[in-house]
Amino acid sequence: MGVAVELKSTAPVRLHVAFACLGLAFLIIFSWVLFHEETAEWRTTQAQFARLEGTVKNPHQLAESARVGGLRQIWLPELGRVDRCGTCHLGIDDPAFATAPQPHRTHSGAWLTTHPPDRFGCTACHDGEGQATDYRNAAHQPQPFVTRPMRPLETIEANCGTCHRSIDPLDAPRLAEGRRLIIESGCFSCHDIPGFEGLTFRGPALDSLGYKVLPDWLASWLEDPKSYLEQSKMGNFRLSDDEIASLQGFLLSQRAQVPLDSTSVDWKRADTRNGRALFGEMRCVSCHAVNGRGGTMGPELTRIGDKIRRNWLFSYLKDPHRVQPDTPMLQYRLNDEELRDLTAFLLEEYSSAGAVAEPPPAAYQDARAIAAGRAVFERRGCISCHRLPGIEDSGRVGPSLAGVADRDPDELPYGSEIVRHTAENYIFLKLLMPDALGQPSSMPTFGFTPADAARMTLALASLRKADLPASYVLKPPPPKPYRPAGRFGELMSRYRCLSCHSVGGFGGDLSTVPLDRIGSQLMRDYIAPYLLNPGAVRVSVEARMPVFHMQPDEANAFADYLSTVFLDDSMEGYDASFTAADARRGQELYLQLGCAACHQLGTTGGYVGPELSTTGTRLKPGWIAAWLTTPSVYRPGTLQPDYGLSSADARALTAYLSGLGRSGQATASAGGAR
Amino acid sequence: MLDAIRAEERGGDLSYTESQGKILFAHYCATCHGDEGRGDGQNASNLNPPPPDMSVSKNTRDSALLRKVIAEGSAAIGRSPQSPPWGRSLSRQQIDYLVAYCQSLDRKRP
Amino acid sequence: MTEDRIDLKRRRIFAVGCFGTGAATAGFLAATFRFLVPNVLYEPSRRFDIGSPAEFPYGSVTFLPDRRLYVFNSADGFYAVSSECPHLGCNVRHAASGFECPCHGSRFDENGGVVQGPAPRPLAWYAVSLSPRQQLIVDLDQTVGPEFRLRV
Amino acid sequence: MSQTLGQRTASWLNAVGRSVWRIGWPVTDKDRAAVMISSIFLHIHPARVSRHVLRPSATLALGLISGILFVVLSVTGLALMLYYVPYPPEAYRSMKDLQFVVTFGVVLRNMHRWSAHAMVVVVFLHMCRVFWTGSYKAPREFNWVVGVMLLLLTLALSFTGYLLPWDQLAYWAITVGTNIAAYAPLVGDRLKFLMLGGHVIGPMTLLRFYVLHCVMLPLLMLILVSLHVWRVRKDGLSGAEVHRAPAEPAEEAAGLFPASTKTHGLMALSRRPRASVEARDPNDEVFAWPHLLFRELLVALAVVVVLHVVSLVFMAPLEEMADPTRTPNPAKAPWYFLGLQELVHYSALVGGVVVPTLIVAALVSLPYFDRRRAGIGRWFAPERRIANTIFTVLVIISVGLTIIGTLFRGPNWAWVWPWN
Repeated sequence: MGVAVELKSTAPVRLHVAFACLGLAFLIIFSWVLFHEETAEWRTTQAQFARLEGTVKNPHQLAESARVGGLRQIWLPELGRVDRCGTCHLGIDDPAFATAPQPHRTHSGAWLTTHPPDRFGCTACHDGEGQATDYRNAAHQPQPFVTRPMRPLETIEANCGTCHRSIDPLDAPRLAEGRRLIIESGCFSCHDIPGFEGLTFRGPALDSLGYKVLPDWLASWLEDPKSYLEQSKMGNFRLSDDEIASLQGFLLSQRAQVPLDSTSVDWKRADTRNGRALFGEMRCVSCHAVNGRGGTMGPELTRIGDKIRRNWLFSYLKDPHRVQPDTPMLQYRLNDEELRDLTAFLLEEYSSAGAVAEPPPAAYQDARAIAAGRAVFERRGCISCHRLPGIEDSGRVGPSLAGVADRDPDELPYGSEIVRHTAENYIFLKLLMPDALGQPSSMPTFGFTPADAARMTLALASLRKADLPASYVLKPPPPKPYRPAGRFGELMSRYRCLSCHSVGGFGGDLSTVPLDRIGSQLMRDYIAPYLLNPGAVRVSVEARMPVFHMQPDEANAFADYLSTVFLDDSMEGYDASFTAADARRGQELYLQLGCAACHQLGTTGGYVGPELSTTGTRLKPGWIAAWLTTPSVYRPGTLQPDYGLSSADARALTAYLSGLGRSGQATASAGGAR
Repeated sequence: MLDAIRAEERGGDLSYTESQGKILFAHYCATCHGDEGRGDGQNASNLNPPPPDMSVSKNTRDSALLRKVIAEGSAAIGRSPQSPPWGRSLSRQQIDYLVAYCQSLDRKRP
Repeated sequence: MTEDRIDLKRRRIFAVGCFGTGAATAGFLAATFRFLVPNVLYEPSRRFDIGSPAEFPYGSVTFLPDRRLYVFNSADGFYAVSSECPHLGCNVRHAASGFECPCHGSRFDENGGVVQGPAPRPLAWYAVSLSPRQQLIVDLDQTVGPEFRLRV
Repeated sequence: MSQTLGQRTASWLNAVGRSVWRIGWPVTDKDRAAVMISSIFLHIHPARVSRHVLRPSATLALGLISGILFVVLSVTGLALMLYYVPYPPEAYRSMKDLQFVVTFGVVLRNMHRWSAHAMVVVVFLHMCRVFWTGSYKAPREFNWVVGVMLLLLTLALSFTGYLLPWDQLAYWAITVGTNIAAYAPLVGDRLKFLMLGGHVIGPMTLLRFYVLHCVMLPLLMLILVSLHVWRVRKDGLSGAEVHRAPAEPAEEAAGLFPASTKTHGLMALSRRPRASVEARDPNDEVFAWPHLLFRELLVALAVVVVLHVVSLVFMAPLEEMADPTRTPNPAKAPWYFLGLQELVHYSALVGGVVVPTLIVAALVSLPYFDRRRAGIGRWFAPERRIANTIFTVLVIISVGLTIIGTLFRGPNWAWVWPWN
């Protein structure tokens, strides 16, 4: 009975079997869970590293490796980042793993010294998913649902730009180039671009265009600027024929300023050979390119004869500042004959079809066409780059580019291009072909090369929405404008010194000589003659100081002002009473250090640096000593090497160099020393 | 976009580090050593002894030696003093880039 | 007889099931415990940069509240003393004659040694070093004796 | 004196054990009954159950599975709370932490996620089962209403939990979901404002959803589940009634607890229908221990094993961090609301207000309108052909709409084939 009851009260055998199976299944599946945890990818990687450490010479992290066996993370609450890359990249900070295979290899270069990981982490520069602990999820390659996968090194400089906001960040040449291109192309005239505030881009003034250019040229220019000038900064606005016609009419009706009277000029007597000589002497090519060679500050002149009216050019050369008050062009002192010859030379030499019969400036009267042209002018935002009295600048026509790199890639058009959908690829395509992305665009086609567009994309890709803590942002304050008053101010404005030279960082960078301490650098008696007839200090440099045809009193005024105001007290106090022994020792050093490899002295030596035979009459000893000791302080990126001279050695070299040019003897002895 | 950069800067089969070095080389070195390090810079004719052709020189193999020459000048290894020391003007990072570029020069030719 | 055998078989099968379920459950409990142990810490680094030596004027005592640290720049060098009272962890105050704990009245001398009160140990001293970039580095994992000084 | 220390210790331990478990391992039938009655946890079962309801086909164990899933969800949910920070953007980061650095974190999260989905399905199926077996009829009308509330609670729990990962999926699903709610007449906008704690989904919303998901709704759920189970216990399982022996007098029934005794005492005061008790057939019943408990254990084990496998194989989705400026295309509500979203696509009023209101109203009032006694406790009883047909059609429509919304709707809510 008991057994029967027992059996009756027990679950059937098949349920027991099911129980056993399920129990074992639970055990197995749970073991699987454990196995899953224990075989995480990073554990394998760390084990590999531990093995590798045994084979590497001088592993500095031996002590550290004892602790290997755990996740490592860098927590940066300020940046809102958690980076666990160090979990697998264990050898990242140890030079002993420089040649180890990834992921164990040492970080290249000195980046970890300049950007300590405990302050910057990894993903701030590299992007990727810092929280992940396996290769795939860390987004070494693009992954679904990862907005910013790791950057290849080619584009990593875009991330430099998020913190480094100066125009020319150190060690990021592509970014610097991209930013320079943005400035050159004047992108910020139409777009609000963070980091480029306060910059202005000015195309030529158009208020007297009716007197300035030939109608045919204007039409072809409006149709495609590249047809006249390959390097044109103006993009192709893809205007219709009607728009071109009306715009041409509107622009040619702009005749605010009558050119200076040139009726008294006898053009028949123009001497183009004299014009050519003047063109060379005045070093026009320092700023203007001809046939692809020369500076880029002024307009290219190769086909200027096809474009410009004679009267206007004559008038402009005579007084450029009357025609264009903000031009960087200086005002030469030339008489009317010289101006005539130069004008004739330019128009004859640099035109495609020889002398063209110049049509007289027609009076455009068709009010409707002019109004239509004005409408086009306003609609396409021409005013952003070209001022025109009577038309108000109605703000930027293009959208703001703030946070452009964070735009939703799926919302952006890519035209027919098969590219990965990222904001950067969109920017790149937009720069290259704004009209071909499948949505209407009024952005002109600038015709950038792909490489240039890529660099500009890099620069734009650093425009992120994210707010960085101020302590991470590196942005130098903009230079304070320097505008001296008085006679010196007038002279400086007339000769446009600041187009090429800078004072306190304000001004141009064509010249390698900033004016900040020019008075301590150059002898007073050297400055005036030099301004009257500037020679070449450095043989190999193409852009040179123009010959101003300055008047002697102007040159003296410059010399006086420069050598009393632009002084560096630390150099002025230099004791210049050298002994003969100093000079001798200096001469030895000159040979010993190999100065002659770059500097010419007499007839021997290289021509990388300035010729030195007249140094004593040119440079002040205080400057020479300071310059020789720390050249890169005075001119970052200079080719003058820093030999780490002791002050005694620097003094000896200064003694020797200051002696050069003081007497014929010194020059001769140096020349004979070779 | 990436392709455009790669096409231009990896035209010479250069890595990122090497292409950074190339930019520095063009600024600091090319006047004497030539754009490709062949010893044919515009100032080379003024130098005696002339700069070596780095595309064949064995010395570029030794990165420590290269680093020393760049940082301390050729005089530091007992050669003529014509190649100046750049160690105070360039950062360690920049010298690393230059070393990488110099070492890529002899790779480019079979 | 057969029923007995069936019963025996049933018991064995039942035991297998119990073993599986039991082992897995035990594992589950162990796993729960392991789950509770954090693998990464959201804490400031134990070794950190407190700034350049110039930020600590000569002869000064600087309290870094977020690091719970007194940094001294004394005649013979830099040293760092913890502000955490070894009794129950309150922040000690720097007073004229040393340190005082506001919670339970412990007093310490200038070197952090216990003068009075329930504190069982002197205040901790941490190693200070100079980084390659000339910044002062404090390492909380490295305690030192009161003779420690860093000369800059 | 005669006792050794060992014996005394054993007896002491035995006494301690007995203070906790009054009945030991049951050996006799009496013990088997007593063990069920004396334990608060086991007392939700009767001491003896009808053999017929033990068959899997009777209930498919769907109610049990829902309960097990609720327990699994509570346990995993509690564990996840230890690493979860209900504030953006740390909420999202803690998801990543669970995935990458917390030991077993990813398994737990997966398990919580998949259990939640499974629970919605199982509770729905449980409701279907109850309808198809006609089990909502008297005396179980109110329990059906409680069941409907539990279904709504399950959806609410799943919905509030959906936001917590704070990824794009969560953010936009809740945006769409709360906007469907905003179509409710008169109170819609206020309701949405209250739900979100503002006009848009933000930190306040996350905190609200977190508190609702982790405290309020589970508490409510616990109370309602207790009520539900209690009513099941009191009203009996409908499956047992079908197999009731028709006319045997109660007095002749032999057994440990003669049915007649049940009607005495305080039980006589009970006003509930006594069908289940009066009609009990002792020969038809087996002891809950071990027959019912063992089966429950097996179901629980099976559920746990399946959940583990699913959690190891399938990762719970986690997209980019929520970005209010970037709407994914299409933005979809949680899948169980996609049927509604599909309707909203045609008409906001119909999908957002009329249909959900009608469904809930119909479900709640159903047992009070369908009062015919025929076909209780049998699957698809022929007497209930019309009711079953209507219900089945509605189920197919709602499942179909949900499938369409989930799988066949692509960007801009346009029709896509899932295999394309």
